Amino acid sequence: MSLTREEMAEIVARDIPDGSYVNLGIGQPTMVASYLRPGSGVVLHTENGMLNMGPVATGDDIDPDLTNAGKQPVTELPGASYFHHADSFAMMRGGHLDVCIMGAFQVSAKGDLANWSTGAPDAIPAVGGAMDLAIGAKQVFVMMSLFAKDGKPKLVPACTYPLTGKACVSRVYTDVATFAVTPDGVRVVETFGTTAEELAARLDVSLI
Amino acid sequence: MSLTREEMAEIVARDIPDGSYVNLGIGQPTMVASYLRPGSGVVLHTENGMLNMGPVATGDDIDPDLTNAGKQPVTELPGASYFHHADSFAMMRGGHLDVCIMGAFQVSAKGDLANWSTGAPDAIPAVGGAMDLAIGAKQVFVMMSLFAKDGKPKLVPACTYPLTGKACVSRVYTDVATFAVTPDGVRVVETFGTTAEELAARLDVSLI
Amino acid sequence: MAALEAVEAVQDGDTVLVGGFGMAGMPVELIDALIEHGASNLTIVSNNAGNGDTGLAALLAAGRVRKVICSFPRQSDSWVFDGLYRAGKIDLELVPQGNLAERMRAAGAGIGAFYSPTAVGTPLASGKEVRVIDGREYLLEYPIRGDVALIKAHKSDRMGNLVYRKTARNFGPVMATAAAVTIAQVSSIVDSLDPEAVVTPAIYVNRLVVA
Amino acid sequence: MAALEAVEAVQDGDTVLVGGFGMAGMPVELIDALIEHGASNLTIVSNNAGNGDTGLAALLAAGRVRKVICSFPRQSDSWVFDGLYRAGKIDLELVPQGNLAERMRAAGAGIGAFYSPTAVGTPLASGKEVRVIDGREYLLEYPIRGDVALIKAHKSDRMGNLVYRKTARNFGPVMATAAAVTIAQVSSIVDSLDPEAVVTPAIYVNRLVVA
Repeated sequence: MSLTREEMAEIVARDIPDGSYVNLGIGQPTMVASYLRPGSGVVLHTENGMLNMGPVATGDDIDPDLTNAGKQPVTELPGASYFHHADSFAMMRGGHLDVCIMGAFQVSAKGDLANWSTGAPDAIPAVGGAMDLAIGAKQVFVMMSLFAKDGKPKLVPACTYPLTGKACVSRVYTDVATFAVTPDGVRVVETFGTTAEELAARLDVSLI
Repeated sequence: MSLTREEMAEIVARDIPDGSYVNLGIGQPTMVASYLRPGSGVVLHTENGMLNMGPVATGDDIDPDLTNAGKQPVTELPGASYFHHADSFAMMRGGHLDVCIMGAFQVSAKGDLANWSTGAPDAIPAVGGAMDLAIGAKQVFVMMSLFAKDGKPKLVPACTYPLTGKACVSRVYTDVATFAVTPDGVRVVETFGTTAEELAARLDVSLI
Repeated sequence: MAALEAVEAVQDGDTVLVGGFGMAGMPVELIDALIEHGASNLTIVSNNAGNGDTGLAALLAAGRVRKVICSFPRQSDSWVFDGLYRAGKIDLELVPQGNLAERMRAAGAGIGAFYSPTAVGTPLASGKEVRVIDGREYLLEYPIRGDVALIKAHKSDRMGNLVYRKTARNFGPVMATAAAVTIAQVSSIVDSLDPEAVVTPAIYVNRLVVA
Repeated sequence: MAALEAVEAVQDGDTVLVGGFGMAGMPVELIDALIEHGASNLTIVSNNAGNGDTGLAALLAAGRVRKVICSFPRQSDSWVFDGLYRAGKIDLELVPQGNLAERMRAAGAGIGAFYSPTAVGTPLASGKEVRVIDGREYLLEYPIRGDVALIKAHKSDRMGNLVYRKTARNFGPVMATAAAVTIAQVSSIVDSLDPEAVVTPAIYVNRLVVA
């Protein structure tokens, strides 16, 4: 059985070392927060200027001055701190975050990431902090389905979509397998409802 | 009569526009603070990380955590703010200070400043914030005696001492005259106990 | 000072830095005053390019903006920008969010240019100088300066020292350093602030508007 | 954590960033521990090069430092440094104070290098790349990274968020970002700090010593 999005989020959460400073990208990566073990000491960074971000705010806790990078209202945990955008991205670009988790359109065998533009000629381009995040964290984890709706693999020999960052992804969490991007190639860490052999047959990327 | 150091400080203070943000260099420029008109709204910056610095601290007001750039204990005025060194020098380098007042060994006709090293071969070099201050403020005022103890002029066609900054001085306040350094040359603004003609005879710099 | 009087600092053709990340920290009253003021042919530097029909979107809709420098113009409710862009009526310089902040910081800090690792190997590297430093590639990035910055803070004292509220701080402190004239919209002006907790020192603030 | 245990992070040959401007913000207890620890062949980055016979001066006197990177080594009471320097027993890299701070900031902020207008046309420009940007000359400056930073703050919370006191803040916040391991000496560890007033977020602090 392939994984649900919730199960993927749980597996990612399990792989985040205790005490890590982590940035969760907009969309699916946000779900990882729900599966962090209480007491893990994981601290969430949001690039709009905060450390120790808490869960999404509801009801009376909603404060328009306290949002995450997806502009959703969030809450503050004890030990929080606020800082401006230049300081926030300095924190990121300077390699101080342990893990950043992002979605992707494609990841290449060398760890190139494409997640900001499909390159469609009539699209309005928008990048936000994706390129800064991609090259800033010590490790970049990608969460995505392994195959697009049309069946094409999203783990590819080389990205055909415009890049977000070069050689920046270290792990790829998908619904059917988890991959580690290593200097020696792409390694299958774990499979879900399939086998490494079956995956190898469907991918153009050599697996080790 | 040539001016005393106190009189020089008073003249410099008079030329600082109300509401200016000002950095007073170590030594003689520090004396300017005593002559700022109460209510002038002049705000003093100290490069070790403070705006709205007050007078030198005495007695019980001495706090080892509150010093000026000369490491003297000072006080805090209402409206003060503290910031770290990178922010303090960004403020300076970014051109946000209106006036910086410094001493000098030499100033050239083009406004080059030499005030950090006599170039003596056995001297231990030390620069501090002088080079950052020289190029950072909107205007740099120099306070110095016009002639060295050996009688040599310190306002020169070109500095023979190592430079602190190029073409950065706008005014030179001395014991016998005040000069403005302009794109057209050095202009005598005011003389004290001498005349522009007498000064012209003693200087190698053309005066306009 | 009244908002309309404050924004008279903006002239036709100016580059205006506008704070905010979404609505948090957005100086809505100053933008409304700018629309009323009527300055045109503006370049707007802001993280987004307007939401819905108010604020920045209304300024765009009024035809006052010739260029937007931002990181994320496309949002679910950015129909005003989208329409102008598709009609070829507005220019866009797309800048990664961190480079946007750092380029304004450089402007405020007197840095001539800097090498950033962000966007290397991407389409946004196009035309930029590449330099390898210690084996890593970087792009040369230049400062972004504003003629005027419009920002929103929480409180100020009478001198203009500012504190912000939570993530509404975002671009305000950086933009305040990067513009020739900074106009801050604040909720209130108080007698004093803790000097240790001031985020934007008064030297960076030229005009205060309570709104 | 005990100071001696904390400074075991320092290894022979390391670059150590040491906070303080004169005595304000000087992490005296950490320096004393470093002397006791015995690490040698160090490069010290600090604004000054020691005063009197204690602190940094004692570290130098113990022969543990091969190089000092600073802006102002020569002071009325810097006889230890003066003697070593004149005897050719210590190297000196003299860096203008603002470039010193900005180069450490660049290290912490992931900036590969930057163009600074400071020191153009002076002897300290020697060997540096010059670039003209918008008609003004700049020098190319590279980051200064530390293996370890020793800083002094006022208070921390249990996570390691820091606040400072007055001008003792000076180099601490910048050095904390620029070192692989940051050790902060604080007067006390408190239950909570105002999130709006935190100066150094805990992400930059690895070890806390109450002294």
